[in-house]
Amino acid sequence: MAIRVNPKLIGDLEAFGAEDVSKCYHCGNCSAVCPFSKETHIIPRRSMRYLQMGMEEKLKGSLEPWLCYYCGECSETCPRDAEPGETMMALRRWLTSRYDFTGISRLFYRSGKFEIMAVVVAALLTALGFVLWGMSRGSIHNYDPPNAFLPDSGIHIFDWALAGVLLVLLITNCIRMWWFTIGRDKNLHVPFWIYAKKLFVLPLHFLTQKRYAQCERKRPWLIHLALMLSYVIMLVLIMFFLGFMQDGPSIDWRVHVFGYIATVGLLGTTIFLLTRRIRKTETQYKHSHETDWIFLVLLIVVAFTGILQHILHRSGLDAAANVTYIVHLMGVVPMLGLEVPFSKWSHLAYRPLAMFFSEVRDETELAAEKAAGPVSAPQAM
Amino acid sequence: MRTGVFICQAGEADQGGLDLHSVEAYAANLPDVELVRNLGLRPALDPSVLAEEIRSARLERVVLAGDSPGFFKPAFTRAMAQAGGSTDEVRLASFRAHGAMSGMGTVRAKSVLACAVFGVPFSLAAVPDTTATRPGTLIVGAGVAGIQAALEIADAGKQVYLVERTATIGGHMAMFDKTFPTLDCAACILTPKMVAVGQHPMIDLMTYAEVEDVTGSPGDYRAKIRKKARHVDIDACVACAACRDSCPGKAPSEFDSGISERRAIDIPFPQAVPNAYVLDEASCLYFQSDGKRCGVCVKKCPKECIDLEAKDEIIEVEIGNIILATGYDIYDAGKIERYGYGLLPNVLTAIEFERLTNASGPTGGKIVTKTLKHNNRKKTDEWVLDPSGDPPKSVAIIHCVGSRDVQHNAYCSRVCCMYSLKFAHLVKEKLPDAECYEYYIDMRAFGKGYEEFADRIAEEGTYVVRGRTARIVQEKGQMVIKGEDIISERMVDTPVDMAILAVGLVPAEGSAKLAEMLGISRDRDLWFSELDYNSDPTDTERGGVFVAGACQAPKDIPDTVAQASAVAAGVLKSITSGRGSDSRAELSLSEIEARARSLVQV
Amino acid sequence: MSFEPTIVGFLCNWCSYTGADLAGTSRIHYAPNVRVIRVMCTARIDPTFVLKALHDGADGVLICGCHPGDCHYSEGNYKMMRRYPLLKKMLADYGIDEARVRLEWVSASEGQRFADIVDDMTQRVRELGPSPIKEGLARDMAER
Amino acid sequence: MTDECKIGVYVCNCGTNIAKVVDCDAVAEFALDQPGVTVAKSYKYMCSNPGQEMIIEDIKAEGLDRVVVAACSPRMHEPTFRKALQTAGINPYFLEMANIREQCSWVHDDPGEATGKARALTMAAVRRVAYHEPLEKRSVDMNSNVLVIGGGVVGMTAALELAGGGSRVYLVEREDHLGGNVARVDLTAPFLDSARDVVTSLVTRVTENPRIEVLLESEVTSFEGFVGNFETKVVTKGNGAVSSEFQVGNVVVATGYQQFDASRVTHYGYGKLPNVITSFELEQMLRAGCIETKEGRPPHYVAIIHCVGSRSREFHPYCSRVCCMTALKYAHEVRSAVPGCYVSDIYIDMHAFGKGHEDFYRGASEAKTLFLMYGKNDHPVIRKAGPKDDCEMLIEVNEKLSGEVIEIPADLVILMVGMEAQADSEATARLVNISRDKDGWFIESHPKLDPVATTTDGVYIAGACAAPKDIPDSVAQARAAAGRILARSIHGTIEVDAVFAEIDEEKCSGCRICNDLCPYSAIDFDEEKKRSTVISAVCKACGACVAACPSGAITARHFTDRQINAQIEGVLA
Repeated sequence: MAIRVNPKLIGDLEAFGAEDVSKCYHCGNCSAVCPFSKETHIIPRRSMRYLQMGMEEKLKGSLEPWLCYYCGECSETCPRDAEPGETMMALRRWLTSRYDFTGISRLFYRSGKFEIMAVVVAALLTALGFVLWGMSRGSIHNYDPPNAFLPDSGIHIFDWALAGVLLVLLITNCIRMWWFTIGRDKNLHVPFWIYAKKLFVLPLHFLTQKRYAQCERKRPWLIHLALMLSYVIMLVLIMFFLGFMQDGPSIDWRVHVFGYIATVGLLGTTIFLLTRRIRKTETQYKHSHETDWIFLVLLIVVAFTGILQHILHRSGLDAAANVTYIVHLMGVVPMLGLEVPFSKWSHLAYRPLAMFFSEVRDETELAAEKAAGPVSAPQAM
Repeated sequence: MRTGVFICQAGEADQGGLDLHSVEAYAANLPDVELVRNLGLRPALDPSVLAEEIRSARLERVVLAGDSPGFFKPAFTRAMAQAGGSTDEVRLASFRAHGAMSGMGTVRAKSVLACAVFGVPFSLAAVPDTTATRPGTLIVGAGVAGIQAALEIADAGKQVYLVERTATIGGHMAMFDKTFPTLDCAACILTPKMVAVGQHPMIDLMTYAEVEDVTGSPGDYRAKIRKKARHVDIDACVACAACRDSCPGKAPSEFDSGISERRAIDIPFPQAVPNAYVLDEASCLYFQSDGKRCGVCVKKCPKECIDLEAKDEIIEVEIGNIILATGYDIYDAGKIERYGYGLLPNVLTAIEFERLTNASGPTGGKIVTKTLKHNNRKKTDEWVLDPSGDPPKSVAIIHCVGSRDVQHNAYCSRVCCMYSLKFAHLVKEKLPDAECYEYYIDMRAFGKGYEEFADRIAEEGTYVVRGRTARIVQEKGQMVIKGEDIISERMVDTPVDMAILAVGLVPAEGSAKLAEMLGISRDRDLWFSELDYNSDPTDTERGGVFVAGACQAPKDIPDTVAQASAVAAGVLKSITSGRGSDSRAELSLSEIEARARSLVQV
Repeated sequence: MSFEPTIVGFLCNWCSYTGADLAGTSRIHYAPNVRVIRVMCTARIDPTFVLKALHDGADGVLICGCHPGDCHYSEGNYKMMRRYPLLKKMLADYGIDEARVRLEWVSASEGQRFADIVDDMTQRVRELGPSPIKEGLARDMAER
Repeated sequence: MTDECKIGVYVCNCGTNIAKVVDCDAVAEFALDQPGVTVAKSYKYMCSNPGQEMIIEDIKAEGLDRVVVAACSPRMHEPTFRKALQTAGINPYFLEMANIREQCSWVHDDPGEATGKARALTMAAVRRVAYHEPLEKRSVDMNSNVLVIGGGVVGMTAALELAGGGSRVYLVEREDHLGGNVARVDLTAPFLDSARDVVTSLVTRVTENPRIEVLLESEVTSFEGFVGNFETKVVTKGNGAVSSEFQVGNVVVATGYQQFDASRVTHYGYGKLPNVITSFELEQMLRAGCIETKEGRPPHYVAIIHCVGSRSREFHPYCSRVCCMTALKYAHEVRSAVPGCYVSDIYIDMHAFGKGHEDFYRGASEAKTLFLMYGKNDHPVIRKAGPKDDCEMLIEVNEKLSGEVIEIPADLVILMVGMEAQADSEATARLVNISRDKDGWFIESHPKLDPVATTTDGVYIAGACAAPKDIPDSVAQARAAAGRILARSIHGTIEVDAVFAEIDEEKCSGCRICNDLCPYSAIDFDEEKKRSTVISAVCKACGACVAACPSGAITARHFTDRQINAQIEGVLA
């Protein structure tokens, strides 16, 4: 059955950052330079093509955008300046908005203003909430229990509650992702053992990002890995060791050393990335979508206030520490509450999943191909 | 006639230092001009809005001015129709088409605009006066274009001064093996013409010479030509090769595009015209040692026609017309690291392959891969093309190298697709069991018999793959081409023994100097600009200066030859009538205005 | 070794001879048995040429001209066309197989066609064997 | 006979072109043993300067009076070597060439057989050349008037150039106006300049030029004579057929092309589907300023289909060269006229090869034209859209760049119809006595080095009548033709070939068979003498009369019975 082309989609994607895709004349240069395009994984040209032709369903079902790490090679060597790399980035944004059933993500990506507003509102509500709660049960001059302004016990519960909500959202999105890319594909029947066999891919890529290392340039991978790991460490510390982290007076090195490492990692990498995005010298940092800025700024705010309140608290300035803590939470809540499920942060989950799904798909197709027989040599014109 | 002037820039080229404000002001003062609007750069135009504007201003004629106003014309035509006006009265004042973008500037823009407002084609109004013309003609460049033009004019019994930078005429065509699509050997069809040029009484052939300076005015030019010291008496030399065989100085052969060695004193190729040797000072021991060493050739020469003390001569000629036929150079493939040219031994440029497959080339026409040979002089091992080398089992030809690429040359080089297909044929003909791959983007087989030729190549079993490869790499001693086969939708890593880069064409070295010397402009891609793309493809803004062949834009042989004969028409026309046209550049705004006005009357 | 016939070819200068040249420039290979004689037009081909060729030992004669209507001299090939049947009749009287003489139209753009015709004719004549005239001459020689 | 003369035989190796199959030295040695042969050599390139020098030297030194060159086709180098003989001081017609490349080394692979054949051919040449006679070229007047057939841009440009060079020009146009196909166009690709300005200024300059006589609604009905001395009759329709006769020295054929009939391509439904139109119909819309569907509303989706009738198995194999750029032009124009409409461009290969073409292509992409690629001989199919669709038609294509079978919405479909030879090109070819290729285009005398001349002296072809061409390339050819003519008519006389037929009055019986036989009516009958005579300058040496003369009174110079018989003996010796 013939697929109806939709010349309008390309306009829609512009809002997501794909401004130059129409320039592409399909010489195949980008796929040829990309270390990830092999056999039938034609990255990024095929996605560019689907986008030009407005094949929405095909795009929704494709994992290729997640398999690209935007090293910038393709964009630099593109004979038409069609920015394949940026197009893939835009597609990732678009896909995120497609996986998200609430539609909030789409709103975020299509209007930076809306996202900023949402973030600000969330921040203010958080502040209001915690201030009231703190005053109701403690004094601004106490950081540590008894009658601490923001006792870790309470915060801990709040964290878990928030985490719960996020997980629900994220998991539903991931399931939708599975449905688009594998589930609904009529002629793709994945036996369970393949899922099992490939499951290891998830933690492996999540923790090592080793695919990223295949790119010609290694530095971006290191930065990315550092950022990701610091973030994960911090997450673990907060979700499980908040007590040790927050309560004083003594410094418990078994825990805090990780805290410091993570903080340094977070601040270092985010500031590095921020400067790059401002400088615009390297291809992959040339074009910045509003979401990229918001994401970075939030991270920096959170990391900075986090360490600041720690220092203030240790130096006995409890009041100042509490205020900083409030500011910290004002950053944390929107970051976790909005960025993770609806915006850039979600790729933390989608990328490893994409690799998992794609390997599952290949495995399945391989099995099918074995049955079909070998593939033919290039066809004479 | 109530006229409205709309200025809209397509913003293709830079604005060439145009002062649009003064153009606007000028337009406003032209008769019947009711309104002047500057719509700016790439305006989004709504015909119905424009229609309203035309209606309210009761315009009977609309003039679109700008670098390429044609891009907006349909919107205005539709608006005019909606407004109930005559669509024939939507007129264009294209600054780019008439040289305002390329140096002629604001004044030209005004005159173009004036003509459009009067409803007169610019080319009708802007006709320069004629000037008395000398019978002599100077032709710069003796490739196939220069040769053809020279013969046309000389056969008509008119004096021609043919100046060629290298030591022989023939240009690139003489280096080729076969010519597409008929596959007749280039030498077979070119050499007779070369011989004819060499023998022609009306052609004063100056090889190994360059134009130093041109002064004077259309119809009466004076050219200074530097005849570089050849150190060999052309008339006496019998090309016996005695000097060559004794010469110790070696250098890469220019004619073989560096894939073979020549001596310091040598002949470019056996059929060279003039058929005489030439001494290259740069590689000659005698000159390297300021006359202290060597000089053996002088002793060996049986006809005593070598003079090591010879100096450059400056010759002055007086001519009426000048024809530029400087052709092209090959783009430097080394600029694209991904293709490994210069690093991987068996990555050749197209012109290198032409010499390799040419019967008179270093391997006698055998297609072989390079072999590692020890160079005793340099004490190093180097890759050389030697008849004893093994033939490649598979050959890849990569199209659009440096062409159609905004990172290099944005333009298409026009000839590469066809010569690449020709290569495939030659490979298949000489090595029937060799695999042959063509990696292309668009197969541009546009000429007479070209499409049929392309089909034939595919039938011969060459794999014609759509997809420009991006890398050539060495993997475990095997050269691999990494690319995408777009039609069969998969990435392909093709192991090959030889890769031929279909390198694009760039303007010949020194064309910038010539353009400046003669006061003619060059287009965005640095080829010489013609007077008018459509109706004057071989004339220039400067009277009595013509362009022919690839120096005006890449061209294949038939199109080049046609242009060469075409310029002959222009030249002969001016010689027979004794009068040629002056430079359009000399025309003042008021003159053009006046002419346009007078033309409106009739 | 099998018998290799010798065939004399009369080709018109404008279409067929050019066509034969084209076969050359396109490197289309064919049997080497045909020896070409160039005439300006098939109309120039006097039947006596054919007879002389056969008499002097040719095993066959191939005549090629422009396609009807394409003649460079507008209708020269029609004249050949009219002579051809008479010529065949005469050959029959001499007891020469009419397949030994053949008239074909080959245009300037038909290199392949020319090659095919040559191969086909060579094969036909090869099957017919040596020309009886040649044999006759040989016998006379022996008797003398 | 042969032993009475001194023959030099020269076997060319042509690099390896001949030598790789034919044992050239053996051929030379063999030739040396033949009676009359004084010199026999083989050399790398006979055509090269040293090669010719060798011949000239030998003629002078050895006193050769006949030369045989066994090399490439005489069509290639006969003039070259004739010139060499002349330079050496003997009559150029004492040359005979043996074609051992095109008709031997290039078509045979067995060295033995090839060498054998080469021997025979060389032998024939040796035998023949012995009977060659010295012939003299004679010069005839060259009338400087020129006939130009076709009043398009090419015809007008040629006319102007020629008139500028001093010739009187008769410009014959079939229609009632000048301008040809370009006059039907609004803007020209790739710079979107005004086609109208191009035509207007040409027409003005042509009509104002005193040396150019324009004959509208006219056709050339007869064209007799020979280079420099043609007689032509032109019939002008309009108010009663008026016929006028001119003497001209040369003719430029610039009859251009006709557009391919789109209705022949059934799967595009042209003529059935109302909103499927040809490129020229769109031009009309653009000029009228109303781009609308037949239903009278501006199209929301526009599709352009390339290569209609071109590059296809069932119609024309060749590429029409200009359609791609014209298609891109339409993409720009339609978007300009109908803002916000979506343009799809369905192509095979994008032929953007000329100056500014690639930029133009890129511009169209940046303007969001959707480019879709279909395979050669895998044509799209157009069908009426359903009631639910938001468009008039749907085009189904097997899209190559995505590998998907897709449907393209379209309210208006533009078919880029290719160029084809004029329906009457055969008649034209006959009239001026030139040949056509398989597609009906006129054949140039050499595809590369002589693109505007033809095999018939004094007849030139320019522009799209020789093969599809865009305006600049056509204009260049128009000027090229003018250039050739000016160069030759500048002296007022030209040389004609020395090869023609002669009648021996003694032998002629006056039967007059030959008179009607001659296609050029070059044979007169002398009523008093009751004898026929040949007008040598008109004779084109076909030899029809020679073969037909019952009393053997007619001899064809350079193709005498003796010469050909010698050749026959040669190949069979």
